[in-house]
Amino acid sequence: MIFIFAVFLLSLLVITAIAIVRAKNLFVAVMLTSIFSLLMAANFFILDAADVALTEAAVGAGITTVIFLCALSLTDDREKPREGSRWVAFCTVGVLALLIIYATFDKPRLGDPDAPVHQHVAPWYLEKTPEYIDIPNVVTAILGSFRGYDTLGEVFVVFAACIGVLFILSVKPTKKTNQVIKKESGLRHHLIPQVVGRLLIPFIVLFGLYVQFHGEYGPGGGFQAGAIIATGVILYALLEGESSALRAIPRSVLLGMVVGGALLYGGVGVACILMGGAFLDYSVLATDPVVGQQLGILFIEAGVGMAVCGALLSIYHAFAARESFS
Amino acid sequence: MIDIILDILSWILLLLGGACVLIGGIGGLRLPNFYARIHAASLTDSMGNILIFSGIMLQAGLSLATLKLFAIMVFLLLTGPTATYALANAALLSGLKPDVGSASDEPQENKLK
Amino acid sequence: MKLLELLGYFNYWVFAIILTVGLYAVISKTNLIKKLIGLSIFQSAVFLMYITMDKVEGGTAPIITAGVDDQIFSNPVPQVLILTAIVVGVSTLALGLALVVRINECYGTIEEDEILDAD
Amino acid sequence: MDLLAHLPVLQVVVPMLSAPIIVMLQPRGLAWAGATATSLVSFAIAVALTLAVLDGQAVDYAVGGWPAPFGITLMVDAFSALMLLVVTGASAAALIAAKPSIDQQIESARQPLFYSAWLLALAGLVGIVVAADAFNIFVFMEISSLASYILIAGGPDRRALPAVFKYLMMGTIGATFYLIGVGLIYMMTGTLNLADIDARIGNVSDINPLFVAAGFITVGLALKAAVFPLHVWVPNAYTHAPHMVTAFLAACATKVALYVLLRFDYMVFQGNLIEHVVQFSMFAMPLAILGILVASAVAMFEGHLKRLLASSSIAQIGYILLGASFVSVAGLSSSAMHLFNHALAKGGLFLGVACIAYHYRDLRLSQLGGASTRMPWTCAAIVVCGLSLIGVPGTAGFISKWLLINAALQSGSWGWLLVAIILASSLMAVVYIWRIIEALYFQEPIAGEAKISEAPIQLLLVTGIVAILNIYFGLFPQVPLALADSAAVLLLEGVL
Repeated sequence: MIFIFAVFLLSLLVITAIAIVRAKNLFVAVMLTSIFSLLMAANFFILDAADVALTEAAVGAGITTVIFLCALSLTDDREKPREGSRWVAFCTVGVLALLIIYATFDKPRLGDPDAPVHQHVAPWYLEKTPEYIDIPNVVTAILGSFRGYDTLGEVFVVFAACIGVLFILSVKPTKKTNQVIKKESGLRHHLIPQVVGRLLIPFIVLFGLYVQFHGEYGPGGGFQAGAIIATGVILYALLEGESSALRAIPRSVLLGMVVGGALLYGGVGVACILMGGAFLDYSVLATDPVVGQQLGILFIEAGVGMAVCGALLSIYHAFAARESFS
Repeated sequence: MIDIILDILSWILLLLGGACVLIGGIGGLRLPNFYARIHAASLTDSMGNILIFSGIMLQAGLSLATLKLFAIMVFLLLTGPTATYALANAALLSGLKPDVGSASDEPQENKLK
Repeated sequence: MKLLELLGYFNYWVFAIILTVGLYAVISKTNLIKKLIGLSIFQSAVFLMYITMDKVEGGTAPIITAGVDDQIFSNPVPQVLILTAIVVGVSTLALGLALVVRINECYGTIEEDEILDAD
Repeated sequence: MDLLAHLPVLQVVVPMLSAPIIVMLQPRGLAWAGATATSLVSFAIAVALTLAVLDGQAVDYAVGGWPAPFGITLMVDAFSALMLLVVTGASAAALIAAKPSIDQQIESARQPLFYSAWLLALAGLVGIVVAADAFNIFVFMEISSLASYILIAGGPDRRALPAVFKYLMMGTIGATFYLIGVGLIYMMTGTLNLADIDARIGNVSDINPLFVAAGFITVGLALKAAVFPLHVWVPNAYTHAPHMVTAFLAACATKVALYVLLRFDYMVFQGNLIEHVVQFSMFAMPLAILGILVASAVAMFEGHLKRLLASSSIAQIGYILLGASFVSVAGLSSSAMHLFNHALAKGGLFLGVACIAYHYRDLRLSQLGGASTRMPWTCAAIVVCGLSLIGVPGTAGFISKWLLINAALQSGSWGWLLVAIILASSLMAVVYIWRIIEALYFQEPIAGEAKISEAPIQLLLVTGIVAILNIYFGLFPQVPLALADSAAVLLLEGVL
């Protein structure tokens, strides 16, 4: 039963992808991209990847769409009706498709428990997580501890994106642009969305905090939490206007969150060195290594959450502030 | 015995909900103009939402999952109509007049913004 | 069993199709935002490939329930990798969009050929 | 607590963690000072690591204390030590020299963000070099790429923006290809650690996915490394980037991608996949030769100084790839040497360009008249680095070209043909370097030339030192040669 549903979802995914590429209006394309992400999240969930599904839904369907819409409101929403090098594209893409399909014939089929991917490293993680770290969510254990160095890198990717957007958009716009000057924040004077929004935003943020601190026990963690809380604040900014959102959380605080979060993560790693372990070896943080691991994961997840939330909000504000310039 | 009754009841609710959403979907495709379409989509959506969630809650029985489902249902009941309102409002502000007789929306983009 | 086997390949085929659709958009479209949308589809396809390989028949999400011993878990490693990759994807996208906004301010267009003509 | 044992991770962590601090530094000048200090510290760490490697100990590090296939490990051997020296050295030199040039090109309010991005680029590049885990390489590749996009987007010309956008597109496609390849390998072997993949990949019975993975990884990294037909992002990106950024990235960014390509291919695929050695040669050699000839020819007719040098960079990537395509110790060590020497020569040239650009707004060759009388030291340094690029005896460039020719002669009966190609392209290099010299020395001075004086002292000093290093390593190439030789032996261990 679930497989029929999966096939249905996958087919929808393909249809949506084709529709996105064919759509001439960029708003339509962006909304379809959001749907695409949501379908992708559903697929991930069917394939037992709850954490990834949550992330894809929060980041892919939520934040990405908002950033796309911000950028669209600053540019043109219509694609000019012309194609580039269509034949080159078709040839490249055709070769690529053949290559991949050639590869699929030897791939282990879906769900085969004897596939090599389930043999070597993965069972070790599943087996040793209760012993070394003792938290139920193995994904969080690997993310935070076993492969914590990757996650540190990931936080710095987000940090790089944040300073990049701030750097690129810190140039004052000089020339005229072809955009329509907008009324400030379309929803500002509408009672119903405002009331509902005020009702919902505390719960969104609360849910974000739940995801943050429940990450060791269920799906969730710093990235998802940061994205969800950022979504809540962005909703507030849409309803109450850009400036009141900035009054609530000023830019400097956001930048401080990004810097603080990144430094918190790195600082935990350095603290581990200072206390005699390897970089990011949380076992030395407490007398009992298992407690130390849990403590370390708690700290670094907090760092990740802060950094991601601050970075996404900084990026949003950098785009949104652009509108008021012109 | 009570299990079977609950099961049947929940399936009835689920099927009704599914039918509601399906009708809404058809309405969204077939109705002539923007306001008629969102009217079809939003009303059936709310109804389908209640029916489907009630059905699933009956399946789940008394557990934590039911509480979560209830929370999600309330969330959707709040956001769905609000989103519809915002959509209609934006359409109105961008100059799309509600007109019972009109067969289609001339400026196609208007319903997208 | 038969269905599952078919679905196994179906997942990879969908991966191939989405990948090619995304890459096609990146190569053939001249609109910069459309290119970025294509890029994000292209990346999503890779996520699907990774997550497809983590599935184990009869498994559940890798969250250990206390007291239950004989659970089968799906593979947690690809999930961790893709969590990272998703965040990398959105970061690249944000940076790309910031560039598009600046390009639009400097050139007054976001069509690649018009930008090339302008210089 | 033995600090020496932590050096591999400190090499990455020091610049990475300094980046957020730099953003917060309030008086603006501090940002440059902090970034430079950090860069010098990481150069010192690289030197310490190199000394340890030269002592004969390969330096391993298990991050988080988790053993090899389960946790992420770092590894520094001769090849990575050589790369570390190049990357951190280029960054330190460029940063010391950078202040006047950057002050001129980037508003002071934006500078903390800029220097922070610089450190992230540095951290990403060294992170790639020390990584011993396939996915970890991807993560750090993305850090360095995002940071380089930012750095290049700092260019004052609006044409920098489309150039970066193109780079972003191609860079992301390259990284995603690499990710697909890693995914396929992980699917077939169940591990991500490079050494562990090497150990397990031989047992895989279904070969098709591995072949496809090798293809994806090679093409993806070739995109990042600007190997000939995939180089289209390079000329614009290098031309319109801030001058100091060009000096830094031209010296090391594409080479790090090439380093990963060589390491991955030699360590994982060759020796484990049947016929792969031949396939690799057949793939790399034609591209390398075409790249050398076409890019040199393009450089001969290029009218813009930076664009000319960028084209020449593509040709140099061709030399490095050509050496690698012989799959022999001699070829690989010539590649590794050329990585080092080209970084010296091209870094020096772009530093010289930055000196000239401090006064000359228009860098077309026709607009550079009179530079030699007004900026004699800068022009002398450019000439020295140019000679090194050509491969004149006595300069660093000669060593690697000589090794390359030797390797070509050893490689088989058609070796003389390759030697002919190398000589022909060297002649082309003579032509394009001569065009620069002609523009600097023998051209009518441009209007307003009288006001021009020598570049600021710190910029000039660093340029001069790099030029002198070009001669020094031409006369005393023992240290890089020792590293390059043992790197070649290490890489070929699994193959032969």
